[in-house]
Amino acid sequence: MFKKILIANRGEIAVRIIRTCREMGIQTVAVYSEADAGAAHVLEADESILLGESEPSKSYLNIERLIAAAKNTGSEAIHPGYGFLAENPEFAESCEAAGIPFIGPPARVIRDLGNKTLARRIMESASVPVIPGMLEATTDPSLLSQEAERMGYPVMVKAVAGGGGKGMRIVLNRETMEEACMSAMSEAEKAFGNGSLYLEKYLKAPRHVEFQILADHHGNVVHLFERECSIQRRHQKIIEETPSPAMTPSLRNAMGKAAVSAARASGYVNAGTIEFMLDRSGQFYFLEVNTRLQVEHPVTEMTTGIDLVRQQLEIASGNHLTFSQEDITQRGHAIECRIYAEDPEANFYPSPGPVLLHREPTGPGIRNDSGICEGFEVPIEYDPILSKLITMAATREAARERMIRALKSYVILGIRTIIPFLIDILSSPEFAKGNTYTDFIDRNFKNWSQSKEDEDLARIAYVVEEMTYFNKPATKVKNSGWPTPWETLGEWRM
Amino acid sequence: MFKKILIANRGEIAVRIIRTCREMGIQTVAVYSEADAGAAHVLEADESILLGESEPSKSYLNIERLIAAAKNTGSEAIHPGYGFLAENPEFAESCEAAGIPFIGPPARVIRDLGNKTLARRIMESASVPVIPGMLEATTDPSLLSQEAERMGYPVMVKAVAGGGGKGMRIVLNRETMEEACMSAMSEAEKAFGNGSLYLEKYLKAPRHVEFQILADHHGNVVHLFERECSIQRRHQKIIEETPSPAMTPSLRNAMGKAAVSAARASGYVNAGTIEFMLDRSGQFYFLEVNTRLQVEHPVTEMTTGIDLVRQQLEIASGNHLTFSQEDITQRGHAIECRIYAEDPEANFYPSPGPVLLHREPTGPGIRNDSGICEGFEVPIEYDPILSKLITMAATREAARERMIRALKSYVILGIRTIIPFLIDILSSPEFAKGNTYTDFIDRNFKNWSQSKEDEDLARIAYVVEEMTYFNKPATKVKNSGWPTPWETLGEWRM
Amino acid sequence: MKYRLKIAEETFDVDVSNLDSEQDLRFTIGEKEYNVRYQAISDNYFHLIMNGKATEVFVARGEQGKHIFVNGRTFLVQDEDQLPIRRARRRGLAETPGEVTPPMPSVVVRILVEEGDCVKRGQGLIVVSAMKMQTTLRAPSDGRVKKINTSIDAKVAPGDILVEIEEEVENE
Amino acid sequence: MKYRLKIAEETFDVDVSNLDSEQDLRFTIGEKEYNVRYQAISDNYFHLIMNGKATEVFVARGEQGKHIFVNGRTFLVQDEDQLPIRRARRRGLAETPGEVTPPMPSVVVRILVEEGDCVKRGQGLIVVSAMKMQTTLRAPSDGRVKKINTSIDAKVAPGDILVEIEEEVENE
Repeated sequence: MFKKILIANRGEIAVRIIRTCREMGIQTVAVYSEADAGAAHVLEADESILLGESEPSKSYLNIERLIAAAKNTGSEAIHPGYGFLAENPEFAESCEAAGIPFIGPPARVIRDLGNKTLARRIMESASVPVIPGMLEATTDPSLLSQEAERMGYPVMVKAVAGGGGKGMRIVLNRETMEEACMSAMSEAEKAFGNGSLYLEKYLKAPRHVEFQILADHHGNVVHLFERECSIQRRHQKIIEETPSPAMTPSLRNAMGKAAVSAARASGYVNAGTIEFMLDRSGQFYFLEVNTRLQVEHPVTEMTTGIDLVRQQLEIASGNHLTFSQEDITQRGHAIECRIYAEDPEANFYPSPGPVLLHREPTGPGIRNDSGICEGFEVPIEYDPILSKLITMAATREAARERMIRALKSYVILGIRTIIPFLIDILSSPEFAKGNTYTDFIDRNFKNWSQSKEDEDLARIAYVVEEMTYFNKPATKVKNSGWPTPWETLGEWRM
Repeated sequence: MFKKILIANRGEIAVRIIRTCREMGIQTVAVYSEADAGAAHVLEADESILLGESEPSKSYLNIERLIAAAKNTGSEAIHPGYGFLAENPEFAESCEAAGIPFIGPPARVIRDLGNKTLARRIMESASVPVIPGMLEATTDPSLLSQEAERMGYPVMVKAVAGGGGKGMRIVLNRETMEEACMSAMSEAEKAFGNGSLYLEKYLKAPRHVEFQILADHHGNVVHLFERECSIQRRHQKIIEETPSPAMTPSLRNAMGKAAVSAARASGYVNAGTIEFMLDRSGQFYFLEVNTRLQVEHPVTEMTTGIDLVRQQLEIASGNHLTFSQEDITQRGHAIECRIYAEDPEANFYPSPGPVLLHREPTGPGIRNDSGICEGFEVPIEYDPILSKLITMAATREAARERMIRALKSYVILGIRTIIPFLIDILSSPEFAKGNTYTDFIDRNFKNWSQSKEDEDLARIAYVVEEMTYFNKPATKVKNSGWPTPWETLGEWRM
Repeated sequence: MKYRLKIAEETFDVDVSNLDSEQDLRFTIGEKEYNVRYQAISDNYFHLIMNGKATEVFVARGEQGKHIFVNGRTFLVQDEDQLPIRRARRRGLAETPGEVTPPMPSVVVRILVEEGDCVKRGQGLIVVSAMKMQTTLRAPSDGRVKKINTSIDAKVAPGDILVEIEEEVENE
Repeated sequence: MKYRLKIAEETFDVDVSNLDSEQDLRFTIGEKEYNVRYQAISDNYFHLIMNGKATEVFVARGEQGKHIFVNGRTFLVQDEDQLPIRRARRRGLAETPGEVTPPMPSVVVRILVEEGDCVKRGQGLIVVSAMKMQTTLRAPSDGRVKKINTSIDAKVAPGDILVEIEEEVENE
């Protein structure tokens, strides 16, 4: 096993990787930009290396500096996390070229599967069902429009190099097609350095169901069951769970087999996720492969009892999987809520700024993978995920109730988060019934706004805080303190 | 299901019960003594009732006041937690008499099993193996000495009403017998109101292995596998785990069956624990039944996925168990460390006082059941358990490594805790090998003292804190603030 | 003691007086009355019993006011009498016609027009980005771009006027 | 800047000076030297890199000094020059012969002797209790009970002299 690895990421995922490394006795090297000098992943790592300015291209996306940092610190492998360079084949190649194992699939596999149209062809050859769509990407808007006419609106415009909703647009009619293509192209160019787009038939309100897979270097491939990720806003997942409320044992079996076939067909190694769309008739279609650890991997960890980061490290260091498909069991139900720094009272605009107070929920069946700490200034430059709150219980209903309790006790002050929105979603009858389709938010929470119910309590709290602030007992340590040399003794000690 | 219950306890167990109640939509009534006005269980409950002065007999042990509090708040049941009145048959009877269900076994069962010699007879009649010992308790030291001569030293003197090491003494020879009996009697009289003692043959360095059971009102009894609780100091468990490193499938099966027989023979209802001694040859002996939720119940919850408090509530409200023995599976490994307020640098003397800072460990596979919060003054009057830290992972080794990481990131300042001691135990080769017998501490950590390794770092931190305390930037909110009416406007608003 | 406390855009008069004990307060907020018993657990953590109902409340002092957590919701509460400059903190499009301000702290990534350009209502003027989310600021009305007060990569905040539009372009 | 910092019963001289930047310090503690880079994350939370090794440190100011958390261990660190009264904080039996003080904050539950009694070394004098743990305070030497300064249910702390024993009882 590696003695030291570099984590080419930031935020909650870097912290989460550090934790497993520490448990395995692996030293960790954090990297950071100027904005992140006081970030949680820097504070928790054994070493940390400043990459450069806050702009991602000068820090977290800078391959040269990352490789240099790994070499200078004697790191024996690089974990890319998710986002940033995690699905960038040039990065994986650079690591390989530098003789530093990349903790993920081989560059070739990332490249093949990152090319969405090539990925489709691979899946078709392995008899994995795919959704109708274009097989070639282009940067020509008129070609895209022609294809859309042929396929029939609505269509989905997607960046060939995309992920996480970036460079993705639903287009309902020809009038809005051109502008959608232009803006998606520019977004993709900016985010991935590649503006090429392709089209897919748009399925109305399917479910988004994905399968976690693990594959070692010795040909062993297993799946770790599904995750349902249908609750999305602006094409970003916000709530994920497992098992999927839509799943039956036979469907699970069929999709699991398709996921394993997909992994085998692409020569997959390490942890990955096969995403499917599931329509209401139980038909499922291959969507894409995420060639990295997924944001929502904790729900799988909690229901299977398997630490996926540990598995990634074992696989990358050449070890065999120590379990086969039959050994993997799903038990209980887990739900994850992504805690985004967005202002629910202001159209969910991003809400960077200082974390003045941070109290995490605790207790049975609660896990919080956080990337922030009190005193940290959440930067404007990066993803708004602050943390991921996961609850697990014996049943979906109990996990749901537990999540509501956990959300209601999760204190983040100074910046705004979507916690109030999440509480209302989790508390809704439609969520409780498991009616989670990709149009869930539009259908149920289109014009949501935060309840004013507790405003008077907040006003009361304002006054109470004011009264105690100026009435602190003189014995209270923080205010009185004992005299210190800085106050009483001036500079005689110097 | 009940709409509202009263929790006749304090600290972490009261908080833990409140959490499950909240998830089930059950309102909670906390009770508290004067010392506990700002305690976590009071802060988290929906309502709270002051019982009286801090002395337990005037508050948490006062049956009359508890019943009155339940009646006055419309509580539909009473959960006793562990300790205090949890195993007091008079309390269970008083609840029954007041028409308020007691969340635990019937008073008769508590009384039978609480009488250790009667419990032995019940077990013998059900062919559950018992340890050689006296069948009658007494307050006559000379009778006890006679019995000890007959049985042969070493013997164990135990309080008939005891539990948690109170009123218990190991006596190695006749010279120390009388004093041991006197002090055990006085301790038992004080703790349980009953000074009667009995003797048991003392097994040298056995393992302490117990089985969790659940029994409903309809004759269904299941066990939820074992817990190993051999690591004890002053007869108090400090580390528990499951599965037991000593267990084999056939032994587990035999002990599980014995536990279910024990429960059936006593007419058990609700959650309980059958404690056994396990000697090095694989022989096991019935020790006692704990007729309540056990301190270490979380390790069972984490490996079986079953919420025991939820089951207690379901059973007490008359529902059937929804699973049978075959449905219950054990997966992964869980370890619990009890975080006691004791000073590891001062002979583990109790360390009550103010909690100045509290940062709980978080992340995958970590659960912390805490009963304290920042700003709370841990009282001198009650048990020193501040919280219970539990880790779970796929293997014992991974759970152990996770526990070390968690302990090293658990910040409690203001009072001293045994965390440094726990870290050293978990890090020891003997613990790693699973050589956990009841003499573990004496054998491996008899003369333990805290390492001085980080003292210079602490001195450096002292100075760094001093420098930043007086060099805070003027923009820093806490110090500068905006002007407030209390400062700038005097009393014009009054 | 009287306060005027603002949450979002709404201000209410808050009147507080002590009852029998120091920890028992009576509040009047607008039309409503509340009996409150409070306990300060730490500097930031309070336990309130309002009309018999217990709640845990967290408070942090920030630059713009107090951030207050109640039952999973957070509120920025400001004392009207303490707001030194009543910054027109705008949400969404500017209220003042012709002035374009970003809805969030963000970085300018593209400027789509030049000073002097004629623009149509709804036309994109500036693209800002925060936390990987891009937002196009659009013309609030037809008009001519009078002034651009920002540049690529500038950090901007709500209330900053990035573009000024002259509305009277009827005769062109 | 110099300090004399005490942990448990040991005091060391600590000398600190600034290196090139404000966040870089050089410490001399006893014989040892350390280069330290620090970052204050919040009032209580610091990130230290000592001779290249990173550590998270938490500090809380208490009545008797600073409580400091490092790598799972906690230390009470006191500035010798700031200790207003050098309380002889005793651990275990009293150091002064004949004076009996409790080892922990506790409550007196039993008094086993009366003033004037003759006692043997090791004989139980007083039983105190804290957090359900009872401890018997024993006579440090043979002698006669000169004074009992406490009573049942009294709250007592280390340093409080509960019983005084006269040693010279040879001639009785």
